[in-house]
Amino acid sequence: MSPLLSGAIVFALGCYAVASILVLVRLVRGPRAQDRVLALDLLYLHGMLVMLVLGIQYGNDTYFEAALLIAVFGFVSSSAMAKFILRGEVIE
Amino acid sequence: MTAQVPFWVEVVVSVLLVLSGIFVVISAVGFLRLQDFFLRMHPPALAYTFGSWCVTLGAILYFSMQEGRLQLQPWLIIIMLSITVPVTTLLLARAALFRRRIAGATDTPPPLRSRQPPGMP
Amino acid sequence: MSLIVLLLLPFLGSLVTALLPTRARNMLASWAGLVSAGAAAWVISLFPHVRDGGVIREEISWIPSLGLDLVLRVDGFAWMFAGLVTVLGALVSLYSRYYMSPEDPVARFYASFLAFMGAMLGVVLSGNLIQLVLFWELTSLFSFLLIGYWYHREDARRGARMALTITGAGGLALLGGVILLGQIVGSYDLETVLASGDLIRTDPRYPAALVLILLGVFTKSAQFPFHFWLPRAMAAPTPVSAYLHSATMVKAGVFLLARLWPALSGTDLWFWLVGGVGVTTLLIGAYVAMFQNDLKGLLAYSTISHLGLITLLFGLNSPLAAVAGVFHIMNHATFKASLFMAAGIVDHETGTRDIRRLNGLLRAMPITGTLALVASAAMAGVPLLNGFLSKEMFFAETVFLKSRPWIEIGLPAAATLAGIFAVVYSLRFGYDIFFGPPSTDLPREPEEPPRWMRIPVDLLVFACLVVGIIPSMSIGPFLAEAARPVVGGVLPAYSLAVWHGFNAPFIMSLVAVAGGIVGYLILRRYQERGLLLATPLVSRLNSKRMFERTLAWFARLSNKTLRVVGTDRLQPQMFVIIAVALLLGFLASQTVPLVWGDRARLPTSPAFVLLWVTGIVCAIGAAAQAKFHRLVALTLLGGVGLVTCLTFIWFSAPDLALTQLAVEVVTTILFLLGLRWLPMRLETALPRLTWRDRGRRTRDLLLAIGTGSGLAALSYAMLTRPATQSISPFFLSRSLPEGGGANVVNVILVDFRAFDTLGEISVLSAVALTVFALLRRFRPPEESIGETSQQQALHAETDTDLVSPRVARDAGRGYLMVPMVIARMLMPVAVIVAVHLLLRGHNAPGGGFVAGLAIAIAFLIQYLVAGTHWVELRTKLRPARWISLGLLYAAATGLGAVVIGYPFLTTHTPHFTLPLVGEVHIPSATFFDLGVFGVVVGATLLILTALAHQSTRAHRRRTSPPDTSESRGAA
Amino acid sequence: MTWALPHLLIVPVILPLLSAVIMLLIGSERGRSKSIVNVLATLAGLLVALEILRRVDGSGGSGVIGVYLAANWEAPFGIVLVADRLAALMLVLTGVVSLGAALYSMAGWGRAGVYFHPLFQIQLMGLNGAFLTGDLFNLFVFFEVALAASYGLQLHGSGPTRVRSGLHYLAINLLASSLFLVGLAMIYGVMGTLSMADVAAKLPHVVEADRGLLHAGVAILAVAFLTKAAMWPLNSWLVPAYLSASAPVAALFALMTKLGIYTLLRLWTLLFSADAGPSAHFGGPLFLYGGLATIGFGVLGLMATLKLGRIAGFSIIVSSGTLLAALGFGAVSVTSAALYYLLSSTLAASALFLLVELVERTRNGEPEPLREVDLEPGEDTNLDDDEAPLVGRAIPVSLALLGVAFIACALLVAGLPPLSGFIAKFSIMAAIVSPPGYGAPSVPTSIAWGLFGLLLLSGLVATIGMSRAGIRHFWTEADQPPQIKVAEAVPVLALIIVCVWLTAQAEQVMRYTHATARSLHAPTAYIDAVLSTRPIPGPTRPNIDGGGAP
Amino acid sequence: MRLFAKVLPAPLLSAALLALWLMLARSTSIDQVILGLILALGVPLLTTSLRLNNVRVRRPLVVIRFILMVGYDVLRSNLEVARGVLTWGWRQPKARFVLIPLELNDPVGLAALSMVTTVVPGTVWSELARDRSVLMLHAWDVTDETAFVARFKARYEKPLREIFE
Amino acid sequence: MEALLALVIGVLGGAGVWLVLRPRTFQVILGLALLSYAVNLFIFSMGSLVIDQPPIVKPGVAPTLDQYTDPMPQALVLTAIVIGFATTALFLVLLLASRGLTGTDHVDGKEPS
Ligand code: NA
Ligand code: NA
Repeated sequence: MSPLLSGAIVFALGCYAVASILVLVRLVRGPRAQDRVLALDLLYLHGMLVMLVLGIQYGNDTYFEAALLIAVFGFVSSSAMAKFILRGEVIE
Repeated sequence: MTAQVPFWVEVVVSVLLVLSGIFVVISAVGFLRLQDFFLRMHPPALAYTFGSWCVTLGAILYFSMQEGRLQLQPWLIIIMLSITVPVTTLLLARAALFRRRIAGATDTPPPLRSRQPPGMP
Repeated sequence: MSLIVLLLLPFLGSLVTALLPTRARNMLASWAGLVSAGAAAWVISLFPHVRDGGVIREEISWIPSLGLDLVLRVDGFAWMFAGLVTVLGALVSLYSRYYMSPEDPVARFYASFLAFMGAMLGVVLSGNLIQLVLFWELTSLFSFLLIGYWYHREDARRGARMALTITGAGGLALLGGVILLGQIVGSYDLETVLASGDLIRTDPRYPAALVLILLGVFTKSAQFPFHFWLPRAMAAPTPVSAYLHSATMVKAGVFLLARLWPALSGTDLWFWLVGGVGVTTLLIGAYVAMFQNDLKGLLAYSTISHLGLITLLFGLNSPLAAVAGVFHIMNHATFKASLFMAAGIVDHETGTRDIRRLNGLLRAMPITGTLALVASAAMAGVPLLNGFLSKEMFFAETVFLKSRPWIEIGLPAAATLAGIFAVVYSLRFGYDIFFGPPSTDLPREPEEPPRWMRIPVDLLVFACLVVGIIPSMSIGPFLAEAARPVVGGVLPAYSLAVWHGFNAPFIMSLVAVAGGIVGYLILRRYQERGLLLATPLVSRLNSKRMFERTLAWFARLSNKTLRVVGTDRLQPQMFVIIAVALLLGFLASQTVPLVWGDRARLPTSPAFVLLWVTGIVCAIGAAAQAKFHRLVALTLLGGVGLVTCLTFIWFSAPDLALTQLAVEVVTTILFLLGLRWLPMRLETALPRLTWRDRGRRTRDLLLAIGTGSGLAALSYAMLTRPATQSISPFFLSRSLPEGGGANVVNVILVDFRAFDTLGEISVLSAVALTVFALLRRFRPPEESIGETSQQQALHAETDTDLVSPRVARDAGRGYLMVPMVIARMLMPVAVIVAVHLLLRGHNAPGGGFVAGLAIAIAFLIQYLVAGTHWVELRTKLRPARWISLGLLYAAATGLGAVVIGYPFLTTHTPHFTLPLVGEVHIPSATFFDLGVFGVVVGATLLILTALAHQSTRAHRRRTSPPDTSESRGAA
Repeated sequence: MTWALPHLLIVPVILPLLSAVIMLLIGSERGRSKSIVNVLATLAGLLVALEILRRVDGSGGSGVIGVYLAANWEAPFGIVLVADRLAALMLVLTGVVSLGAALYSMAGWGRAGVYFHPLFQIQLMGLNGAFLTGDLFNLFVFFEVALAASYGLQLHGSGPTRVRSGLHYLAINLLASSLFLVGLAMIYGVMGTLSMADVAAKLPHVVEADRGLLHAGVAILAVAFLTKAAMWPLNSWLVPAYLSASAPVAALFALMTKLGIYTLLRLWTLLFSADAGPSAHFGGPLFLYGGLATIGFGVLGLMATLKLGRIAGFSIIVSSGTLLAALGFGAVSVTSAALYYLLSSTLAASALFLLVELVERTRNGEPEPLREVDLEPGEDTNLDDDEAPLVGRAIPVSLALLGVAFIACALLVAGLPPLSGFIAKFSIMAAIVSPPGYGAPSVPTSIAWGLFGLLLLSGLVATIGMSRAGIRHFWTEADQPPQIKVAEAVPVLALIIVCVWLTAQAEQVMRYTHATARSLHAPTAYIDAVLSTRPIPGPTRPNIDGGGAP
Repeated sequence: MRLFAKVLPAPLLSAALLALWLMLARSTSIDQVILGLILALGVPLLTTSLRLNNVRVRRPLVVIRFILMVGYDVLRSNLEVARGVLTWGWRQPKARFVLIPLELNDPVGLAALSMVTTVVPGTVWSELARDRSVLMLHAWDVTDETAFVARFKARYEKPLREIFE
Repeated sequence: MEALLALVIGVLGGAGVWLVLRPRTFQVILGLALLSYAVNLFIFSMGSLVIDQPPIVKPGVAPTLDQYTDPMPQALVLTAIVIGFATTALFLVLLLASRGLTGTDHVDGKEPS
C-alpha cells in the first residue's frame, strides 16, 4: 500500500473521529431529545464509515459484516428513540 | 489472492477517502453549528450520502482490483443505508414538529389537514 | 444385649404412648407404670452383677473414628442412679394417674415422661462421655416439654424456656469440656478417663475443661448463680416436679460431679469452685426457702439448698465426703419426692398451694399429713430419719476438714446455719399447713386423696424411716456399692450408725434443730404482723427476672448491632462488596510489587484516541444524567456501546463487534420499553443536598475512582506483560483441521467449549422465562397506567396522522405508513442476512447469537412500526416454543455424539457428495449453532414482547373510548 | 478406571435440561403433569448421583476420579467434567434436597406463577454443572445458570416483598458476577489456561513478577464466591432473599450458599495446597477470620429475631461461617468434619425452610408482634393462678407432627444431640482442638479456641431462638389444626429421616468425608486424572497425540 | 399459473434476495447459487405475513432514469448544502417548510419518495397528511416556493407514480 | 494504545461503580451496564491488543499467537455479552415491577426517611 493511500486513510479516520467529537458536543448539549437521537444516529454512521475504512486499510473484508449490520439494523435504536419521543411508547 | 493494486486505483481511492472525510466533517460542523433543529437535519444527509458513497465506492474499487473480480458487497451497505435511514429522520422530524406544536412554538406550521373530511372516501 | 434393651425400653414406651388414644388415661398410666416398673425390676435384678465393684459393660460401635461408641456401663453408682430413676419413675406414673385431671389429654404427658426417663437412664448408664452429653441434652429437651406441658400458661412457657436455656447452655459447655477432656486423655471412654486422673489434673487444659464441665454441672443442678430456673420450673405438673426436681434431672448434675470425681477432684481449683458454689447455694437456697409462701416454691428452694449441700460434699476433696454426697443423693431423692407428692396432694385436694391460706389440714387429711410431716422431718435432719444420717455425715466432714483456719471455722458455721434454715423451712412446710385452725376459705373442701394416689408417698416415707432407723441393714450394702466407684474403688471407713456419740456433728444437729425452732417461731411472729413476707435482703435480687431482662437486653443489643454490622439497604451492601474486592485485590496484588511489563506497545492512533474521548464523555455523561434525564443517559450509553464495538473491531474481534452491535440495538429497545413504565423524575421535587449526602457522595466517588484506577492498573499490567503461556495456539491449530471451521472464536463456542454455550443458552432461557413470569403479574405504577402524555395531547385533534396502531385497523396509515413499508421491505432481507451470519459463522464472523439477534430485531421492527396487535394477528411467534426447541435441538445435537459412542457435544463433519455441488462439509457444530439461534430468537422476543404486551394489557384494562375517526377512516 | 456407563457424568447436567425442555413443551396448563415430571426427573437425578457416588468411592481407598471430556477435547483445552468424591457428595446432596423441594412443590406450589418447574430443573442443571465442572469459565457459566434460575424461583409468585428483595439479590449477584469475570480473566491472563487442574499444575511455576497479578485475580474471584457463600460483611442480602422466597425455593436455596462454599473448597484445596510454592495456603487467614465474623453475625441475627424464617436464614449464615472457618484451617481432619457438617446443616436448613411455611400457616391472619425481640414478662404471674386451669391442651395430630419435625429441625440447627447436627459440631470441635501432629491444623490456638467458643455460643443462641420461635408457634392457641397436604409433610419428614440416617451411619459417612478431605488436600491425583485423560479418536481426530500443554 | 404464484409469490423479491445472497456470500459458486435459490424461494414464503405484498414495479426504464436523476440531485445538493454550511457566516439559505400537494398514493411509492427526500440533502420529510394528500417538507434553500413544488412534483412524484401506480 | 484502553476500562468501571452505588434503580441498571462494558473490555484486554489479526485462520499462516490474536478472551467476552444482556433485561423488568409495586424507584423499595 502506497503512502498516499495510507495517508488518505489516516486522514479519513481522523476526519471521522473529529466529526464524531463535533457530533458528541451536540449529543451532550442537546438541547432537545431529537438532537441527541440524531447525534447518536450520526455516531453510528461514523462508526460504520470507520469500519469501512479499516476494511480498506487492512484489505480484510470481515470489517464489512459489521458495517453491513450497522447499515441494516443501526437505524433501529434511533428510530425507537424517535418514536419514544413522539409517542411516549415504543411498541404500542 | 491479494494482488498489488495499480497506483491509479490507489489515487482514486485516496481521493474518495479524503472527500468522504471532508464531507463528513462538514456535515458534523453543520450539525453542530446550525441554530434550528430542522436546519440541523440537513447536513447529516451529507454524511449519509456523499460521505458514505465515496468510501463505499472506494472499497468496491479497491477490492475489485485487489481480488481481480467485481466485489459488490460494499455496495449493499449504501443500498441498505438508503432504505433504512428515512425511518429515523422521518420519525425525528415528526417528533420535533409534534413537540414544538405542543410547546406552542410560533415558527412551526399547524398540523396538516386532510383535504376531504376525515373518513370520507 | 440386655442393657441396650433396658435403655430403649422407655423410649419405645414413649413411642407407643404417643400412638395411644390421647385421653385413655387408665391405659396410659398403666402402660407408663408398667414400663417404668419393668425397667425398675430389671435394674434391681442387676445388683448381683455390680456387687463388689462389678461392672457390666456393653458396647455398640457407632462412630469409632471419633471415639464415639455407644457404651453402656453399669457399676454400683450407675446402678444406684438407674434404680432411683426407674423406681421413682414407676411411683410417679402411678401418682400421675390420680393427679392429672380426667379432662387432661395425658398421652403427651406420659410420652414425654417416659422419654425423659429414657434420657435420664442414658445419662447414668453412659460409659462414654460424649454419649453422656448426648443424653444429658436430651434430658434438657424432654424436661422442657414436661415443664411446658401446660403451655397455655404463661408461667409454664417461660419456665420451660428458662430451664431449657440454662441447662441447654450448660450442656453445650459440658460438651466443650468433655471434648477437652477427651483431647487430654485421648479417649472419651469413661473408664479410660476415670483412670487418667493424674494426667488430667496436670494438663494445662485442665482448668478450661473443668470450668466448662462445671458449668454443665452447676446449671443442671441449679447451683448458684444458675439456680433460678428451678423455682420457675415448678410450673410443671407436680408429678413432673416430684420426678425431675427430686431424683432425676437436677441430680444429673451432681451425678456427673460424682461420676468424674476420681478424674477431676483433688485440686485446689476443684475445691474452691465446687465447694464455694456448693456452700453458697446451700445457704442461699435454704435462706430463700424459709420465706416462700408457695408449697412447691419452698420445696424448690430447699432442693436447691440440698443440691448445694451435695455439691459442697463433693467439693471437699475427701472420699468420706463423697460417700456422704452419694448417700445424701439417695436420701434427698426419697424425702423430696414424697414431699413433692404430698404437696401435690394438698394442692389437688384444696385447690391452692399457698402456705398462708393452708392451715390445720391434718384434721382433713390425717394420713397424708402424717406422711408429709415425717418427710419434712427427714428434710430437716431429724434423727431416726434418713436425712439425719447424711446430714450428720456432712456436719462431720465440715468439722474435720483440714484447710485454712477461716474455712475450718466458717464451714461448720455455715453448715449449722444452713441446718437452722432447713429446720425453719421444714417447719413452715409441715407445721404451717397441717396445724392450727383449719382453713375455711379453700377453693375445695379437703379430704384424703384416693388410696392409690397416696401409695407412692407411703412407700417413700417408709423408706425414709427404714433407712433412718436401720441404715446399715437397709441401705448399707447399696450405699457401699454406689459409693465405691465414686471414690475410685476403695471405700473409706465410715459407719452408718444412728448414734455416734455426743460429738461435734451431733451438737451441730442439736443447735440446728433448736435454732430452727426458735427461728421458726420468730419468723412466724413477724409474719403474723405482716412482716418478712418476702425474702429479705435478696428479694430485690431477682435472678430469674434478671435472666429474662438479660435475654431481652441481648436480643435488643443484637438487634442494634445487627443494624450496624448488617443492613437491609442495597447501597451499603454494594459499597461493601466493591470496597472489599478493591481492598483484597489491592492487598493481594502487593504479593510482589506490581510492575508494568515491557511488551512492545502498539503505536497510538489519534483517531482511536478521539473515538474514546467520545466514549469517555458519553460514559461520564450517562453517569451524570441517569437520575433525572433517563433518555439522555440512554442515548449516551448508546454512544459508549458504539465505541466499545468499534474497539472490538479495531483490535481484531469482529465477532464481538457484531454481537455487541446487535445487543446494543435490542438493549436500547428494551430500555425504551421499560422507560414507558417509569414515571418522570422531576429535578426540582427534591430537597437540597445535606452535608451527609455530600459526604456519602464523596465516599462513593472515592470508591469509584479507586475501583476505576484499580481496574485500569490491572488491565495495563496485563496488557504490557509479555504473554508467557496460553492454551490458545491449540485452538488456532486445531480449529480448521479438527473443528472444521476457520473462525476460531466460533469453533470455540460451538465445539471446543460448546458446553459453555449450552449453559449460556440455558441462562438466556431461564432469564426469559423469569421475565415472562414476572410480567404476568406486572402492575404498572399508578402514574404510568394511563396513556402517555404525548398520546393524551393528541385527543384534541381528530385528524392527526399520529394514529396509534393499537386502535387502528390498518397500521399502514398516518405517520407510520412509510416506516412500515420500509420495515416490511426489510423483513426478508433481514432473514437472508441472519441466515448468512448463521451459516458463515463457522468460518467468518457471525454465528448463532448474532443471527438470532438479527431475526429478533427484524421482528421487533415490525412490532415497532405496526404495533403488537397487527403483528400478532398475522404471525404466531410463540417465543417459548422457540426457546424449548432451540434448547432441545442443541442438546440433541450433543446427544447425537453420544449415540455414536463419543462424548456429549463431540462434533462431526460429515462429507457428502451432492450432484452439481460436489463435496459438502457440514460440521455438526453448525446444527448446535442452530439451537443457539433458536434460543436467542425465542428469549429475546419473549422478553421484549412480554414487556411490549404491557401496553396492550394496560389499554385493555381500562375501557378506552373507541377511536371513532379511525374506525370510519378504515371503512 | 472402568466406567460401565461412560456418559454417566453428563447426565446430571443434561437430564434437568431435557426435563425443563419437556416441561416447556408440555405447555402452560397441565401443572399436575409438569410437577410429576419434575419429581421424576429429580428422582432420576438423585439416583444417578448415587450411582456416581458409588463408582467414585469405588473400592474405597484412594477412590476413582471420573473424568468426562465434554465435546471430546482434552484438558486443558476443552471442558472436562470431573467427578471426585467431593463432587459426587455435592451431587447427592443436591439430589436429596431438590427431591424434597420437588415433592413439596407438588402441593400446588407451581401454580403461584408460570414456569416454576422448568426453572427448578434449570437450577438443578446449574448446580450439578457447577459441582462437576473442572473448568473455571464453565464454572462461571453454571453459576450463572443456577443464578438465572434462582432469580426466577426467588421471584416466583411476585409481590412487593419478593420483588424488593429480588432486586437486591439480583443487583448483588450481578456485581458478584462482574467480580467473578474480572478475577477469571486475570487468572487466564496470567496462566493462559482455564482448566482448574492445569492452573493448579502450573501455579507453582508462575513467573515471580506475575504472582501479584495472579493473587489479585484470585482475591477478586474470592470476593465473588464469598458473597455467594454469605461471608460477613458480604451477606446482608441472604436473609431477605431467602425469607421472601416460597418454601420449596428457599429449601433449594439452602444449596446455593453451599455452592459458594464448594467452589472455595475446591479451588483453594486444588490451587493453594501445600505444593503451591509461594502461593501455598494463600487466603487461609481470610477464611478463618471471615468465618468467625460470619458466625458472629449469624449469632446476632439468631438472637435478634423471633421470626422462624429469619432464624432459618441466619442459621444458614452460621453454617456458612462455620464452613468458611473450617476451610481456613486447611487440615484434613477439620475439612472432613466440615464436610459432614455441610451435609447435615444443608439438609436441616432445607427441612426447616419447608417447615417454616407449614408452621406459619398455623398462625394464619395473626398479626406479627410489634417488636421483633421478646420483652420481659409482666410481673411474676402467681404460680397458683386459678384462672388458667391445670388441664393440658390436646394438640391436633397435624400440629403434633409438625411439632416433632420442628424439634428435630431445632436439634439439627442448634447442633444438639442426638441428631447429626450434634455429631457434626462435635467432630469439628474435636478436630480443631486436636493436639498438633494429630492431623492437626497449623492455625494459632487462639483462633481455634475462638471458633470452639463460637460454635458453642451459636448452638446456645440457636437453641434460644428456636425455642422462642417454637413456643410462639406451637404453644399457642391453635384455632384449628393447620391444613397440611401429604406432599408437604413427606419431604420434611424425609429430609429429617436422612439426617437420622446420617446420624446412625455417621461412621460410614465420615469415612467417606475423610477420604474426600484427604484427597482434597492432596490434589495431585485430581490434577493427574484430569490432565491425563485422552479423547476418543474419531474421524476428525484420527491421531490423538500425547496432549498436554503446549 | 396458480402453482407458480404459490411457489414464487414475489418473483422480484426472490430475484433481489438471490442477488443479495450472492453478494453476501461473495461467491457465485454452484453451491452458493443453489443455497441462494432455496433461500430466495423459501424466505418470501416464510415471511408472507410480515413482508410487502402485491408490489408491482412497472416501466424499468423509468426506474433506471429515476435512479440516475436522483443520484445527480444528490451530488448537486451535497455541494449546495456543504457550501451553505461553510458559508453560514456570510449568507444564510432561505430555509422553510413547504407544503406539497400529492397525487401519489401508493405506500411503496410514498416510501420511495421518502427515501429520495432523505438521500437528497436539502429536503427533510416532515409530515404527511393522514389522507396522503399533502406533504410537508423542510427545505434547505427555497427562494420560489411554487417553482420548488413544481420541480419536486415533476422530478420525483411523477416518475414514482409511473412506476408504482 | 494500551494505556488508552486501560484508561477507558478504568473510566467505564469507575462510572459504573459510581452509578451502582446510587439510590435510584435506573441509575443502578445503567451502572451495571457500564460495568459490564468495562468488564468485557477487561477480559478482552487479557488477550493483548492486536490489529488486523482476527482469529480466523487463513491457509498458509502459522497458527500461532504471533499471527492471530488470542481467540479465547473473545469467546469468553461473547458469552459474557449475552449473559449480560439477559441479566440487564431481568433487572430492568424487576425495577419496573418494583416501581409498580412499591410506588418508588428507590432501590430499597421505599424512600429514605
Ligand atoms: Na399456713
Ligand atoms: Na434530505
